[in-house]
Amino acid sequence: MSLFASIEGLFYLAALIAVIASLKVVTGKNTVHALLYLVISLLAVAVCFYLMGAPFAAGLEVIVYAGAILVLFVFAVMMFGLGVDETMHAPQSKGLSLWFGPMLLAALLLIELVFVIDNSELKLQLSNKMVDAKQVGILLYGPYLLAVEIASFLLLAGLVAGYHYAKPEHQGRRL
Amino acid sequence: MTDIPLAHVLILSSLLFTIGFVGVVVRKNTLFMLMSLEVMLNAVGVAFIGAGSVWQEADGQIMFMLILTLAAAEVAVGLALLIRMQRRYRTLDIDVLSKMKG
Amino acid sequence: MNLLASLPLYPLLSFLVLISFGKRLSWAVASWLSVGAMGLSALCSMLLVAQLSTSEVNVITSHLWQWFSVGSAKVNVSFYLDALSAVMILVVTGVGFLIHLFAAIYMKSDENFTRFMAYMNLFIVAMLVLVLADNLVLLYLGWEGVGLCSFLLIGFWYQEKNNVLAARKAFIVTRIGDTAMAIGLFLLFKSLSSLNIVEINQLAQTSETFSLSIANNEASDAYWAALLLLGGAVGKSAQLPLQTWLPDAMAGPTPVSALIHAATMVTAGVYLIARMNGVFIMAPEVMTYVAWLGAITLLLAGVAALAQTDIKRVLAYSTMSQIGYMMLALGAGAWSAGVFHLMTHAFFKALLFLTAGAVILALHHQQNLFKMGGLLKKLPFESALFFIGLACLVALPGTSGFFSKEAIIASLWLSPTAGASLWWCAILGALLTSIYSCRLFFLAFLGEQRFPKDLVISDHLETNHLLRGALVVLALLSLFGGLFTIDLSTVLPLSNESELSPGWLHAVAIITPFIGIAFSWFYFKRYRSRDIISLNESQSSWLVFCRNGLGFDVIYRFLLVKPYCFITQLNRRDLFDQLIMLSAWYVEIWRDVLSASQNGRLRWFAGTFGLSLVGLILVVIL
Amino acid sequence: MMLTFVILGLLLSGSLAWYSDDKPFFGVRFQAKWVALVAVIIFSLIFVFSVYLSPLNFQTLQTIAHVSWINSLNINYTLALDHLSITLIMLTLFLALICILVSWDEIQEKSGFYYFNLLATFAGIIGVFSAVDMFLFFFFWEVMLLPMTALIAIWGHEKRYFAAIKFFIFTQVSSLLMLVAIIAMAYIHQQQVGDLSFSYQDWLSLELNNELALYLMLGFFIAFAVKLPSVPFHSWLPDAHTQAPTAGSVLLAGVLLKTGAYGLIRFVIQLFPQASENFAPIAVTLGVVSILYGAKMAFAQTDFKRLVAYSSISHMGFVMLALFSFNEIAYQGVIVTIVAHGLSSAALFSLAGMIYQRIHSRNLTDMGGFWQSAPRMGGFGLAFAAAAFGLPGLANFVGEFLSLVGAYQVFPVMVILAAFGLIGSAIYGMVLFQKTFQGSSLKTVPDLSCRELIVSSSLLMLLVILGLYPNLLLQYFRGVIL
Repeated sequence: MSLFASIEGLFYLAALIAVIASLKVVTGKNTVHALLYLVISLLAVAVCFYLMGAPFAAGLEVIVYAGAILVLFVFAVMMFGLGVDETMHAPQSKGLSLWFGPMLLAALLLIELVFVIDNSELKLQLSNKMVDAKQVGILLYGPYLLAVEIASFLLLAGLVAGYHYAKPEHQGRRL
Repeated sequence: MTDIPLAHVLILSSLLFTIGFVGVVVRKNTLFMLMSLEVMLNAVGVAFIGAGSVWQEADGQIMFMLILTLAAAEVAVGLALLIRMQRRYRTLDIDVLSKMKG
Repeated sequence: MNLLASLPLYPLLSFLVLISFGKRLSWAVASWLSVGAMGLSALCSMLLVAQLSTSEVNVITSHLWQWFSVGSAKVNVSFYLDALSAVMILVVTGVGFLIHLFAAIYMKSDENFTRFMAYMNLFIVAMLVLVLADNLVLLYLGWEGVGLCSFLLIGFWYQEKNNVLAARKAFIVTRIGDTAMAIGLFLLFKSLSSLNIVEINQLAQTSETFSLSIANNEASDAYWAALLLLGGAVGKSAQLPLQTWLPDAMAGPTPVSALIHAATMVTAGVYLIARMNGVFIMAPEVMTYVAWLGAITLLLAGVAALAQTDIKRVLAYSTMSQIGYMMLALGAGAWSAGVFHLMTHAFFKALLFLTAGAVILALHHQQNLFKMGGLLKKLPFESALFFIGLACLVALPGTSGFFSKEAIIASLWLSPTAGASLWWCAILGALLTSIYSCRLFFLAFLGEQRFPKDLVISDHLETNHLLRGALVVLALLSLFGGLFTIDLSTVLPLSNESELSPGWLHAVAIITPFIGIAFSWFYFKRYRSRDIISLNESQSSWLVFCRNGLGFDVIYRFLLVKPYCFITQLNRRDLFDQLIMLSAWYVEIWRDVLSASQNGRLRWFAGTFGLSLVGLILVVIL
Repeated sequence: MMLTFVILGLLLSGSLAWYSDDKPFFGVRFQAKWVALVAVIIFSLIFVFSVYLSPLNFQTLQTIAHVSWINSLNINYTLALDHLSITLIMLTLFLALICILVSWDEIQEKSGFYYFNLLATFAGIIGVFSAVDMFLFFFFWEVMLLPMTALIAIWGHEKRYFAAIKFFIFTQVSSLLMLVAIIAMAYIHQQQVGDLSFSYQDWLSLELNNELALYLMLGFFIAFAVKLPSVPFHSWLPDAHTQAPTAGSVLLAGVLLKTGAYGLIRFVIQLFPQASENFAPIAVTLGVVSILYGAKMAFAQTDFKRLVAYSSISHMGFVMLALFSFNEIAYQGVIVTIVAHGLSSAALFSLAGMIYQRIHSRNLTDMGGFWQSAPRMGGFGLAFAAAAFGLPGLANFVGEFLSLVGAYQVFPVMVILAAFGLIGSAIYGMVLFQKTFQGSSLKTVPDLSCRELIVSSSLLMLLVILGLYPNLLLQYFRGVIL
């Protein structure tokens, strides 16, 4: 039990949960279930963030990701009224054949990534000191000011585009 | 000092990333593709936070925040497009949208 | 404009008028025009020959204009008349006139009569240019001109596919010889820097390098030049190995066969060799080749003539064999004998062809010997003429053929370039000649008639005096042409004396035709028998082989024609084009591949993205 | 300035023809063809008279126009003439008349634009034959190319786009090589003399080392060998010829190919005498291969125009063979061959056009026995086919004979091989003539009209005159030593 009591133990547990939940997201049939799994995945990652000494990021993850973005998803799902059905018209090709290629590709990618990480002989360890919100804030509004401005423009653009596209078609000219 | 090596964090990030990637490639449902994208973005966030934590710098978290903004904007636009698609084609099958072929 | 230059002018003018007005001219106008032009020409040539024989000079020349110049050598359009060309123009215009006269009546009912006469006139023009040319290039002009006319006249009835093919064959086969001759001209010009015939003949003797071989084993320029000229002569004169076109050329109207393929054009090769005697003398090996080619052709054609069923084809092979005699004479160095035989042969062969034509016309275009028979009674006049012609052909003593052929045979035995074996060939050839002549005569004129009894024989000869006159003149010429003495000593080198040869040679030569006749009298008994109503052509494979020209056609078809056609067909799409289009194909492939990758599927794009990521990392790792 | 006047005049009257087609002026309905015809006649007369009245001795190049154009690069508008270019320009102008006459009834659609393109091509070709500033030369080279492509692509037959693009790519790629060589030469001039120069006369005095000269020579050589065309660069020609409208084929065979021969004479051989002499064995081999290959390919064709196109390749092989023999006799042969082939192939293509108008097919299997119903056409067909296979008495024979005699002095074995082309030419000539005019009559066709008679007989007359009196042409090319 000491494994789980320690920070490392918690980290690996959260990581396991995140991976499993993500797998369920990707393979799920039911949209709502998948969304819920996504929430779990995000929360697990948030735990990881906290354990890695980034409480501010963990907070943002929970509030913005799990809180706001996922709500958007939920709204969208509600608008479509999607149930179990993944796609309405395209006949779903079941079985492994559809999965085989991408899985192979992904496996290759993973092997390569792991190989790279393994071979680069990273002897670094995470530190347990927190990087608190104050440090983040100073940096954010100091050297990264421009990035913040750009990000805000991006958000604005996202807002405008989201509004424009989601508008009922008959109101404006066709795209 | 915790005993979590950076390598493990990066492996976690790679795992999540690959899972997300598989989702994007395999799923036909655009909604699921968007969710897989979220997973992938998240994976990148993990890597950044891990790196920030190693060197005790706040830059990693700032990068994460920028990714977050990106994700938010992307989801906003993506879902709006999804709604548009659902209206026009009555389906969320991404393969229906293949008019931009060469 | 002097007399010599006007010689080809009349037929040329007549040709131009006939060809430009075409069918608008009536038969009378067209025939008067063409035959009249020929008559004028014949008259002129007689005047010229008279001039030549009386005057002191041996040569009449006429310079018209300078055609072009090859370096320092001028190529003129000039005519040159000496004893040799005098013989030729007499034959060409004289026999030509008679044949024109015959043709005007023979072809009267043909709808393209004017075109026919125009070609005949054009042929005479070309032939005169050939004969009178003072340089080899002008001679080549005439040479090709007669070839073209021959082509046009063989294919005169061009609606028949066979005639078209025969015409094409004649043109292309002779063209092969012509090409050899053209290369010969290049060689002569390179080594002697002249194209003038007289100059070449002189230079060939005097030039030091011309007949010298460069190295020990290498042949001299003279050897090659003579050989290449021989190539041209062989093509035109239907000698081995380019003889195959002549029998097929019989597809043309009969006057054409008489004029072109018996009397004049085919002897052009003989004329060429005689004309270029200076070159040939410098290459004794080639003289021997000439003799042997002549001898072999003479025998093969004689054998082939034995098996023919078509009256005109018998005569065609006989022509080939007689030209073989001329070649033999030239090769043996008996220049005047060869030219003399050329002349007499022109007379009697024209007579034979024209009479055959009259017979064919009388029998409504029946050419098959096995469907004739018994014509002696029905067509006595034609029979008599034909008999005279054949008598000349087999060289019965007293006829013109006798004189010329004896002269040839006599010169062979002791000739340095011929010899005894060629003499025996010539004797054997004479034997063959008499046998096939007898066979021909028996089949056509003796025996029982084998054509339908109710066939109405239309005999133009009985009714048309002009036609009759023309043939009678030819018959007289054939009989007594041997009495003309032609003195070619100014032009051609003298042949070696024949007095030294053993006396029995003459006896053998004179007796040979009679042996042949006696042999055939018994051997072809069936053919002259009055009891046999129908004769079947023998179909034994040996005879069919001979009938088809001893297989040369087949060999050429498999060795030359088929491979050429095959290669062209194989490469009809043009290999180089295909190679160049490969690059276009390559670009197209890539276009297809790349545009196929742009399939518009988002997931596909994402997959490719991942794939390239994998590849990229792989590159970085390795 | 009169040459400039002719070139500009042709361009302007082309535009006028385009503009005025089918428009009423003072109650008269103008037709482009009349405008074009009158313009070509007028400018031909102007050219002929001004050359004959000119006091200049055209034995050597005489500059007749010199205007500076792009000063910074020392590019000038310079035109010069000698007997070679005068001969070729006269051939061009004569064939321009033929072209207009053969397209008289054939072109019904967009005829204004058609005649504009036609005249523009002629203007470009005349420019090519007279420009001595290499930049200007290249400019005219392109000017003649574009309207020609348009002629094929707009008024051609069924596969016209393919043919036009093929033609365009071949010419363009090869002329790019030439452009590189031109620029390189200008820079070499700068290095040796001190200033950039595109002038041909300036370049003649440059001294190049062997290797450099070889590469530059190849740049020019390939451009002109494609245009000539020589095997293995020939394959645009059959397609372009076959698909082009009649006048386009006449133009291509009659003059455009001659720009290749002209370039070889003027630029390749004179600018790089040493390099081309070293290169001669290869060039001569290419020539011989072209002769034999062209003749062989011509025999295999069933398309009338394609057959004639391959025969052109065969004939231009003689030009290549003779040119690289560096022999005065052969050079005279080249001149006669160029002119004679211009006339005879133009004649055969016009004939193809006449037949096409009657039976709407170019396929030899659809033809046969036309002599029956059209004896005049048959006669001309025979004469033109005879010219193609080099019957003595017609101009082609003189050209081939002189070429071969001259070349034989230098390359005997090659000439003997080339002489086999004479047999090949007889074969395809006979096939062409017999399949068209002999055999059983499949169709009855009307005989030649008056206009067609003018076209055919003027071509035949020139062929016969040059065949029997080639001194008319050759007197200007005596004593030229390459």
